[in-house]
Amino acid sequence: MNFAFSEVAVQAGEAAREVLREAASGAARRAFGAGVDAALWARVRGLGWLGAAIPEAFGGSSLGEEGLCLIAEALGESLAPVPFAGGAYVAAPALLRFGSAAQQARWLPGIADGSVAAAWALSEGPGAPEARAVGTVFRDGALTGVKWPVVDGTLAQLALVVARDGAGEVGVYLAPLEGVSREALAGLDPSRGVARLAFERAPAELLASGWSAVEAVLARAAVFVAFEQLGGAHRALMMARDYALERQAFGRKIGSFQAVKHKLADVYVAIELARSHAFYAVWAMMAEAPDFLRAAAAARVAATRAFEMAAAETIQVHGGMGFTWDSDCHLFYRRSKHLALCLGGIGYWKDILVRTLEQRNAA
Amino acid sequence: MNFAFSEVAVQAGEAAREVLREAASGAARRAFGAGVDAALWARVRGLGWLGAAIPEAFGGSSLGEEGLCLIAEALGESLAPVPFAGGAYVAAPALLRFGSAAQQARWLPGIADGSVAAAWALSEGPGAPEARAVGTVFRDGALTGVKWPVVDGTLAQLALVVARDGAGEVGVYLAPLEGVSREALAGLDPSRGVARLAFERAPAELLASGWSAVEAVLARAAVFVAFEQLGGAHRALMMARDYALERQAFGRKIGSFQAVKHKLADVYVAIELARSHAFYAVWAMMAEAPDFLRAAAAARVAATRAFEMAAAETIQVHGGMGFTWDSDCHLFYRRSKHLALCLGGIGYWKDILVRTLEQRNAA
Amino acid sequence: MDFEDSPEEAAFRAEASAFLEREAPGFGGRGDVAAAKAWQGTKAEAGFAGITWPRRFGGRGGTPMQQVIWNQEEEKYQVPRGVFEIGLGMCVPTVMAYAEAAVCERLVGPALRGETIWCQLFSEPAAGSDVAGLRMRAEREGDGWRINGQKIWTSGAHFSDFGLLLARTDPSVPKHRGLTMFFVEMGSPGIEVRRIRQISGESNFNEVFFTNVWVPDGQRLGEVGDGWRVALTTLMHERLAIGSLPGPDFEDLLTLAQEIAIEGAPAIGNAAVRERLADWYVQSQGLEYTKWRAITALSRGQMPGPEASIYKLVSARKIQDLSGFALDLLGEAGLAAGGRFAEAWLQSPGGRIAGGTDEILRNIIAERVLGLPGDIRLDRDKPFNA
Amino acid sequence: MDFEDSPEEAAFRAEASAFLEREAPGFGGRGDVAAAKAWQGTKAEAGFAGITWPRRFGGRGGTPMQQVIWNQEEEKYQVPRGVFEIGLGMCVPTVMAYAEAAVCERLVGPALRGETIWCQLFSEPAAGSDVAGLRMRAEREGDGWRINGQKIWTSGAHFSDFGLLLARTDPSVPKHRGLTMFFVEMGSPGIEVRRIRQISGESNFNEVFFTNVWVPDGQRLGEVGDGWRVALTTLMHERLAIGSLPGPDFEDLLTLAQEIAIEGAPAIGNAAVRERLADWYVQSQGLEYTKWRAITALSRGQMPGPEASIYKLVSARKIQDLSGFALDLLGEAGLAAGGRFAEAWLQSPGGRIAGGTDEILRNIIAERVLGLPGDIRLDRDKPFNA
Repeated sequence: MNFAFSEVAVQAGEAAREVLREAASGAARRAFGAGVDAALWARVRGLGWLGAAIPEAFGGSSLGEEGLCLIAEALGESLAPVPFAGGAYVAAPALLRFGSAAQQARWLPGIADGSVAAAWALSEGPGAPEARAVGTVFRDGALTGVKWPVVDGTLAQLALVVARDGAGEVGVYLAPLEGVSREALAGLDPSRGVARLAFERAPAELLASGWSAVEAVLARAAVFVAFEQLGGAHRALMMARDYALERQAFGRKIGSFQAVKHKLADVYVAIELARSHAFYAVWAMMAEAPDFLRAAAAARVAATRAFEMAAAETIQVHGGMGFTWDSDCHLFYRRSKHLALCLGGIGYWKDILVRTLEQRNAA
Repeated sequence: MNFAFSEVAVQAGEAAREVLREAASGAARRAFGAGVDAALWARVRGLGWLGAAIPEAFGGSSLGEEGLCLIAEALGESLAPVPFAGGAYVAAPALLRFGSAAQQARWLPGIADGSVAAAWALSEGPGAPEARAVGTVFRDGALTGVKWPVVDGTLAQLALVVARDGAGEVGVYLAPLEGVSREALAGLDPSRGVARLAFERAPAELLASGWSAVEAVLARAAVFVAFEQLGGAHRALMMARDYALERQAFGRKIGSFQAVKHKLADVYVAIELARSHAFYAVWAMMAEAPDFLRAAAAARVAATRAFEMAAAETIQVHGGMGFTWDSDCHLFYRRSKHLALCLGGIGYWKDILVRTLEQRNAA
Repeated sequence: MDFEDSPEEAAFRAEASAFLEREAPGFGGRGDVAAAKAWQGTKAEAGFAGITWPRRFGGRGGTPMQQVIWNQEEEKYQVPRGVFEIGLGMCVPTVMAYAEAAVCERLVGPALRGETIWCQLFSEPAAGSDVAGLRMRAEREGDGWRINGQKIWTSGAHFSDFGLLLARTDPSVPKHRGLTMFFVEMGSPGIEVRRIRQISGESNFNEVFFTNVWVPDGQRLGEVGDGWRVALTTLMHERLAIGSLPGPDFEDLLTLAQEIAIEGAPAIGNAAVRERLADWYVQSQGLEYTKWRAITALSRGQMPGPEASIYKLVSARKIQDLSGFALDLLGEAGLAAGGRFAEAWLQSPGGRIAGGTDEILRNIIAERVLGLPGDIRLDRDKPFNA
Repeated sequence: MDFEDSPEEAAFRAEASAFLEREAPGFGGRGDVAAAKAWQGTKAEAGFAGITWPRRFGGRGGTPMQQVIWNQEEEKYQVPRGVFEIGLGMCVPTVMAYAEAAVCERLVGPALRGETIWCQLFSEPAAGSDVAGLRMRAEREGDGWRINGQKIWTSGAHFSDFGLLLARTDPSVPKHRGLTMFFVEMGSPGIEVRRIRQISGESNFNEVFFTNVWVPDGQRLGEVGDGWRVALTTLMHERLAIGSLPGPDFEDLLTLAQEIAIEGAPAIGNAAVRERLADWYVQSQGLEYTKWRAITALSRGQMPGPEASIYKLVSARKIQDLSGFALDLLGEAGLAAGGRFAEAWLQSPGGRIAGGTDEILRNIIAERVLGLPGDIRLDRDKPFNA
């Protein structure tokens, strides 16, 4: 049994953490309003991380999903404000899973080198992901409809758009974004950009058909995002721990109070459970295990809860300093909610989890 | 504004507490298996508490609902194992609300003096209270069907049975229990008796028609039971507090550890919120306020949560001693679940609560 | 039990209500300091400021119950009054309790009429929950004191005229014993106020820097070294103010759940949503009824106890959870959410900290209500500068 | 990542599996002590007892990974083995670490072969979470010790042959320094064992009373006064045993929710039920995967850390909540519930206490994993009898 990451993946993660320690320092705050730190993005592009799970034939490094997960963890830990997810977590896995040779050849190299930033365009407003809420239509080779919010929608070159064809069948479409009207929206996490995209007979082509394809794309992305959440949660916990060891009140370190100790112990437990789920989910993804969807949902639920809890309680441990603008605490708090919502809220994923259990029992 | 109990009610409650301090001491344990402590029951009957909310014309003391609530609180605090609820909380309020003059005259005096112990017979097995689950039928003046579990079903003289008439309409029926076959069941709280009653063409008469009448009976009972729960919760909290002030570990009182202090603070908060809801609910019952059903549901939800939490955490504070048979802790733990289930589980009541909010908004 | 006014209460309510109906609409919805001052002046003129304060200071000499009735009636209008809560609720009562008559004469009237605003200068960067650990030094100089140091989390310092100041006058004795209370004019040379920006982007608090600020000894409140006892008076008044934290409640979530769909049906039909609504209803409405119980105690001449700590402990956490859950219901759309839920979610961490952290409030309940022992204190008897 | 055995592991698994297939069915479902002893003897004879123990004591001299593989395979059969967990898992390893060769020679073999059973005599009525606060006195008498006092929570004392005993040999020094470890024969004159009945009605624990029990000095383990350090060895072995708490899990709740109806439809369709199922799945399965991570560490020669404390902390509470929720779903019928959920609900409070309370486990995580300070200890340097 070997329930651990390969040496090469671990090294890739550590290298990423090393680079980001300096390169991403302060970047999230600098990106406020812009939704991206251009210098950091250029750096990240240059390092080839985007292509970690893309075959060399398409310009990737063939490091594999394990490596990409640990890079994602490092990105989460550093709150890197870069349009990484849409290409590396959503578009590339989707293209590799569902794309034609031509589609792969057209898009993967650009995603791998970062010249094509991609965005995931499913949501059309409030509510959980579901087929019946998709109003965008695909007709005569073109999309018409309004998608919002779309993460990195203002700067992406490519969108994966969920739309409905003439027969009413839902599918995922590849849509270059030249000429598509975009409006930046104010985001809960201003270090990440969100937009409203209005497609009006915008050229596009089918990538994959059926709601199950949408779920498959979401599930793959959820695994990588879970690692970003783990990274963020771990960093938030360490910030709280360090502060609790430094801050004095009532003549002692606040970390010596059980109220603080037990709070952070609970956060630690949530993170470790989430980490274990995330490990299993990446294995299930690579092994194409039959329970992959359930594994991804469990990882998503656990990691979302862990990061949200860690970020909120880190502020609490920091006391007054924690809720000031100048503290980094709120960057984690905002990012925790951003990641919690970006692929659909936790209720949606809990429902998937139980649905897969029911299906297993029915089988 | 006067959001407090009348002086006479407070005195009745204190007198009850005073009596029970001795009379109920050890009674719950003695009642194990029997489901009742006969000596205590005789004493309680003699004190007229059963008739607290029954008019003098029917042999009651006209103390009123406020007084009965505070007596219920004292009974809960002392874990009194007596068949009090079926008559005082369920049957008497139901007869006063829905009964004909003849029905009131026939049954209320016996309930008031305890010669008639009454039982609530709704459940026919697992699940929440609901009309469609009622299989017992009323035809030609008689009931046929099996009810379980029925609290105090082995010893009651009268049951309020929920059944369905020939037209399929659900209602509450008054059924004397002579000749009805009864089987004692093992209960989660062995200090309270539960039984299976098999009605086979057992004579009965209609008390009230419609599921809304069932809900009205449940809601009234829920208010009084909430006070029993409050009494139990308060006592469980005080036991934990006292033990935390006495027990030493690591060279100090365990009550000086924040893990214990904050746990008990949370229990206290839950109890006080429940107490406030229970206060409001009894007022709403007496005032026949339009939001009474919601008030009763809220009191039931809050009190159930408070007692269950207090009972469980009291064991935790007592440590090893807390989970021994000889400690009183488990008597509270068992009783907390008994009271949590006896009028339908907490999920049922939460649903009623939200339904009444929806109805208010729709109005 | 009844919820009717006594005849006296009804008469007062009628009087208050008539005044408000006449005067309040002109101030409705205004949030600026000038409007607040004008509204306070209008109230004072009509005898509705300082309802429980002595008549000699311009108060009404009324009962706590009248204060409650006034609050209930005033809350019906969106009048600006927040800027006076700390000054009139906590600072000036401390002045009245400890200052000489002449000083009260000079200070209380203008404060009551809204001509001056007070702020509270207790917390410091190294003394938050542990206020008695503060470091600001006040050293004797002639017939006054020379003050140096920094305060923080001072609401309203940037528009205040006076501040209630707790400073250390003797660092050689244990921490609680070396403190002394003063009041200071915020315009004194050497005082610098800097706004603090919070997570939400708003600035409700300040840092206040003292550099060689001179304060005459006549501005001392209570004895030298007795400042902690004076501060407890102030903090007791804080706890008496059973305020309400702003933020969305179960009603707002109910509305949202009736609007948003889950699997094609309104979210309100979803049992997981219903459970949360029920839980938050129980919390919110339970706090409301608990307030009624406190008011009942007040009307009988009893003092509400530290039970009031329940209010903030429960509602601060509830607002965080409820607004976060609302964002979850919005799903991806929550990413671009402005509005009530997003704002509340961003402000909510502050609610769990300001005015007593969750942890301090649990300690208060455990110690003062349940009688459990205080945390072990290694610093209580040690000289502060040891 | 992969979940395949290495060739060596696969070979061992095959061997273990073949043995179990042949021998285990004869012991399936039996819970009595005699059956347990016989099964242990059968295992020992075949070289499957004490897999990681040295060959000189009759062990296999194998790897921790082999132990894990054995456990995985043995778990597939309902063989009786619980009565040996404390003795072979905690007590005898301590004997091996501290006793002289001759003593080991005499004790270890019989224990391994299931001929003797060991229990652990640490906790006392006044020393539960705070084991080092124990009072049992051992006083020198001739070439041995005279022992008086009471132990409690001793699993299996009533059928044990030996006990590992921690006693106080010097009350004049600070509590951790005055302890000494012994082993005792449970049949010694002066030892009385009384069963303790738990909430659930079962008796899994005992009180053990010592009245002038004489123990020769040769039964001392480690130096006089060094008992706390010896005990830590024992307790470390306890933490290494990542066991599982018995009780219903989300699978059982899933089944129940598919059987029970809410408003005419299976409860599994109810979103509030689904949310809980998801939450408990995340906990249970997360613990399972965490165990895999620990096994991976073990297979690489690393020691699993105090992270193992997670296991009991999460699952004890989960069993209480889950079984209580199942009763709630049953509604009134839960009042008369026997069976899995009711039993688990009654036993669950013990799970949150025995083997380290929730609170102690959180302390362990906070201190040993996160490096936060220990609780303030006023007793650490004080003589025990001060």
